[in-house]
Amino acid sequence: MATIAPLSEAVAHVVRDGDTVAFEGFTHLIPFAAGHEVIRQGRRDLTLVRMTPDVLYDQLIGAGCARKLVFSWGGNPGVGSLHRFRDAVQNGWPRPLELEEHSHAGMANRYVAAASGLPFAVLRGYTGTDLPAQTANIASVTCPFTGEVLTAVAALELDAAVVHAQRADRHGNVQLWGITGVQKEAVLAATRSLVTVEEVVDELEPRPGAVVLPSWVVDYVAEAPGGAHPSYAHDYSVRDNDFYVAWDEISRDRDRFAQWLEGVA
Amino acid sequence: MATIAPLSEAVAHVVRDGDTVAFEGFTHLIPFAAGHEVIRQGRRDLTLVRMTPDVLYDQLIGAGCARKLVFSWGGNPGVGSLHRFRDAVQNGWPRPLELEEHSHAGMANRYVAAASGLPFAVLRGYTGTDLPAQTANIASVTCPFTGEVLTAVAALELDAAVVHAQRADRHGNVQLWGITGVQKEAVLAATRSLVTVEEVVDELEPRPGAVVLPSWVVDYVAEAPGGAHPSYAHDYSVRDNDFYVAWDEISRDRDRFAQWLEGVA
Amino acid sequence: MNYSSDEMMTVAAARALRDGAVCFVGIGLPSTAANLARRTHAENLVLVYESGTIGAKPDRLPLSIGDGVLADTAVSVVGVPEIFNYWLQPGRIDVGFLGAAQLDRFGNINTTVIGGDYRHPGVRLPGAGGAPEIAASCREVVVVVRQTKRAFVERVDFVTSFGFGSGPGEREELGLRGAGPQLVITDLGVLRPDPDTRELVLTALHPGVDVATVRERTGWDLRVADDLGVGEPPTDRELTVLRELTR
Amino acid sequence: MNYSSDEMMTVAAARALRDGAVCFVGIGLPSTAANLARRTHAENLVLVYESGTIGAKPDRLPLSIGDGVLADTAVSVVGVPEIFNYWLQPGRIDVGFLGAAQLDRFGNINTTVIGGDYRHPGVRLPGAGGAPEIAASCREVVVVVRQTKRAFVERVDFVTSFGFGSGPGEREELGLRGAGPQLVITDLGVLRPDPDTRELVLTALHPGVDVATVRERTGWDLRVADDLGVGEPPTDRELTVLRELTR
Repeated sequence: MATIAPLSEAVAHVVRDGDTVAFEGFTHLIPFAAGHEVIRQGRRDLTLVRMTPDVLYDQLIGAGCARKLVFSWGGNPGVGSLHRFRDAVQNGWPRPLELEEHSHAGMANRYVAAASGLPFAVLRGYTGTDLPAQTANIASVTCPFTGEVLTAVAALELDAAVVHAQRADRHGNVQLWGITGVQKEAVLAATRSLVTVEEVVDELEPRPGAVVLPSWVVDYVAEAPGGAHPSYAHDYSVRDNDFYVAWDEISRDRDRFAQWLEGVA
Repeated sequence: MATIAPLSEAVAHVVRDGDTVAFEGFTHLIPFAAGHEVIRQGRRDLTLVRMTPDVLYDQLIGAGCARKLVFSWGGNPGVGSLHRFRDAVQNGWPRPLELEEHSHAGMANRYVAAASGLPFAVLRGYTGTDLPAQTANIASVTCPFTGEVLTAVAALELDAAVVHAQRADRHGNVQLWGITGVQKEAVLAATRSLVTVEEVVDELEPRPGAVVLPSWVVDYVAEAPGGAHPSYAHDYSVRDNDFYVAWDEISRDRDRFAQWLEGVA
Repeated sequence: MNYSSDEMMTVAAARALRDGAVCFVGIGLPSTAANLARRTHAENLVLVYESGTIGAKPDRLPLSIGDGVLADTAVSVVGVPEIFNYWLQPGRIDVGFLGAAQLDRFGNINTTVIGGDYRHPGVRLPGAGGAPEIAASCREVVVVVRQTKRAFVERVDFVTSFGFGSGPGEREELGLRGAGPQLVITDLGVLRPDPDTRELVLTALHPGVDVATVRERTGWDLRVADDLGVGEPPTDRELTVLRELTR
Repeated sequence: MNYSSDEMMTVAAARALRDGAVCFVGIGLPSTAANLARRTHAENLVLVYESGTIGAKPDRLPLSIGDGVLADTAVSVVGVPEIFNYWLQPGRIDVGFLGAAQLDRFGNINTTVIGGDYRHPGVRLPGAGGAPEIAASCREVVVVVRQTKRAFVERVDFVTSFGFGSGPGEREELGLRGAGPQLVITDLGVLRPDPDTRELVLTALHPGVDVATVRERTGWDLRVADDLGVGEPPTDRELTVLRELTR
């Protein structure tokens, strides 16, 4: 049964120094509020995992929380590059950032394998690319029926998963809809999980396209209205595209970024 | 784009002698009307595939349409055994029935592999049981990362899939809800597909829990109101439990069954 | 109140489910027992059906694994591949509830064929369904089955679902993660695996049943626990709720 | 009407999409082109986005791959694992639309690193996203990219998405099922792979562009097709719809 707790308490329980942790969200429902709380709590040595690390991850990396990034596409969607991410990779500032890089299909299947309690997943992927040479987590596997050689990716087991959703009920059952990404898989792949929600309601009335996470696979639920800003929560808020554009300016310069960071603390 | 056609025409296009064909449905939405049309059209040598072959498959087997059954649980749910199935297996009547037998988890993953364009799927399954000794479609596979040995099942590629759904729109997009089983996977695993529906509507208004199959992965849609009877279509009809009980009597005796069969033709 | 041995069996099975447990439920007796438990001592029991319904709270007894009442009252309805891959396989389920046509000394279950050989069976049964992976992956398995000499055999004719194989260490060697059949509830009493030998041992009798009857209806030389207990008869409340459910 | 070379490129890309095709769309120029096509000659174009939206009919240009308008107008919204496993991987998609930071003579694409080595790159780019499997599994791939000497290189610094490797037969050997990059649309013209050598060849110029300019902005010794064509300029309708979309 999920515990409903204040955000700071929930983050303290779920995200610990040295964790392999995913803050998932595919443009939609990105758990910014929880990520900022991680910055405030001064977490260090995190292996950050996400298919689409974007502005939130740029912030976590710039704040020095991360030791490593496991990802498949790192950019500011619709704007351009992530400058804190680039600065860490190209200049080791504020600290070196180790990379483990995949394709979306590979990452998605790595989550699926972990959510399924399997050590690996099979796909047609990465073939002919230079990606497999850069990580031990991509290998090949032979079909025992046809002899065909396919790609295997290692399960992506997480210490912690943090996602944002529209609603939870008072028992801690969570409901999210719109573009639902790999949030369910991330929660099921994690030892500990936290879901921040727009609101806690008495009853989750059924919604078309909704994914529901039963309370008993979620550890903490925290109310964080607007907690996906500047990303959005379908039917609750719209994406703040101006912020994404502004971030390009804020993040280009270390001092300017430091100023922004002070505002979070 | 799916073609919307009368049931007899659609069945004639989709189900052919010698086909490997699944009429899927997990208690709910079983495509009885389409199955009866297959009996009327006198199809022969079918390899019938289904996780839960029940009364419809008892009828198809008793009518002599099937050469082989690929399945994981064959019974009359809540009632008992399938007498035409037993008669075929134990006595070869009206013709011998070859069996290929799996667990539900194995069958579900075989559908997933085929729907995914992969030759096999990996699971933790069948371990320690006598099932793998009876088929070549269960094997083992070693994780290239951990060395752990897991179970592999061969993809279940179908010539044809037939399912029943609540609604389609005039473009042939299909919507089903309630217990949705493996219907999506079966359609995606098949070269040809037919969906019978309770009704064709102008617009598919979104429904909680609905699975939607886009028109371009469906070959034929046929209107068949009540076409799941004696099973049910959630929000359209209720299960005719009395028929399932009555079937036990009808199917026990070859003559009594023959009488029933005349009523179908 | 008077009660039948089947009612005693169902009540005993329901009592085996602790409040808050997550239970993978097959149709028939297991479903009746789980729904009884939810209405008596285990209000927060989570029912998971292989049709893909998670956390169903049916207001009547579902008539099949795919009864519409399960979808209507579930916290979440998922597809069949997902229920096996994301929910059963990783070991998220506390208790798997299984029936059996044959059950042997080491808790192996047969629901496939009896007599003859596999290709020419004496009796063809429905087959495996979800059972092999339920038996493998749930934290523990509870088997509910009427006790007859035909059903309780020295060695099953076909291993549909693996219990303890032929003794200690085999589950571990096969890499099975769940603890296997920890409890067998019959219309006569309760059997549990000996912690050392993994052989099923009679550990409790239902009220009014004697050991001789149980041994008579067991196809192997049944061991009896030193501290053999006797179960509590069904309470009036349990019987009332059960009869309400099944009428 | 006057138009820019970017507008010409987008219109040419839109024209490459036949009505009724199923198109896997990345954000940016590909999305603009696909939405333009749907509003002009290809009303029944099916747009699939990697965020899981199938058959979206956005009434404005989506601002990101996960724009809410995609979910609101889609025929079906599925999870990200499903979009890759059930929809892209089996070869159900007719056309994959890709961009590129670097594109080489044999249609290989780099969106990972430029200069230096992988661990110490000159420029770190966003990475692969969905592209490697889009390039592998779609029936054909259309690349839309501005033509510059920096982008059009003899050999990409890093193969993020496989085109034809270093020539004929390699896709087949690797078991890739899609036909690979069949069309490259730039702001200057159109390139197609030579059927024999698989080398990208200039097959058409946009109106007002000459071969010398294209060769100047190509980092290898570009071959020109014997029957070099010249594209039609954007129609007023195409420009009006495009500007409506992007304003």
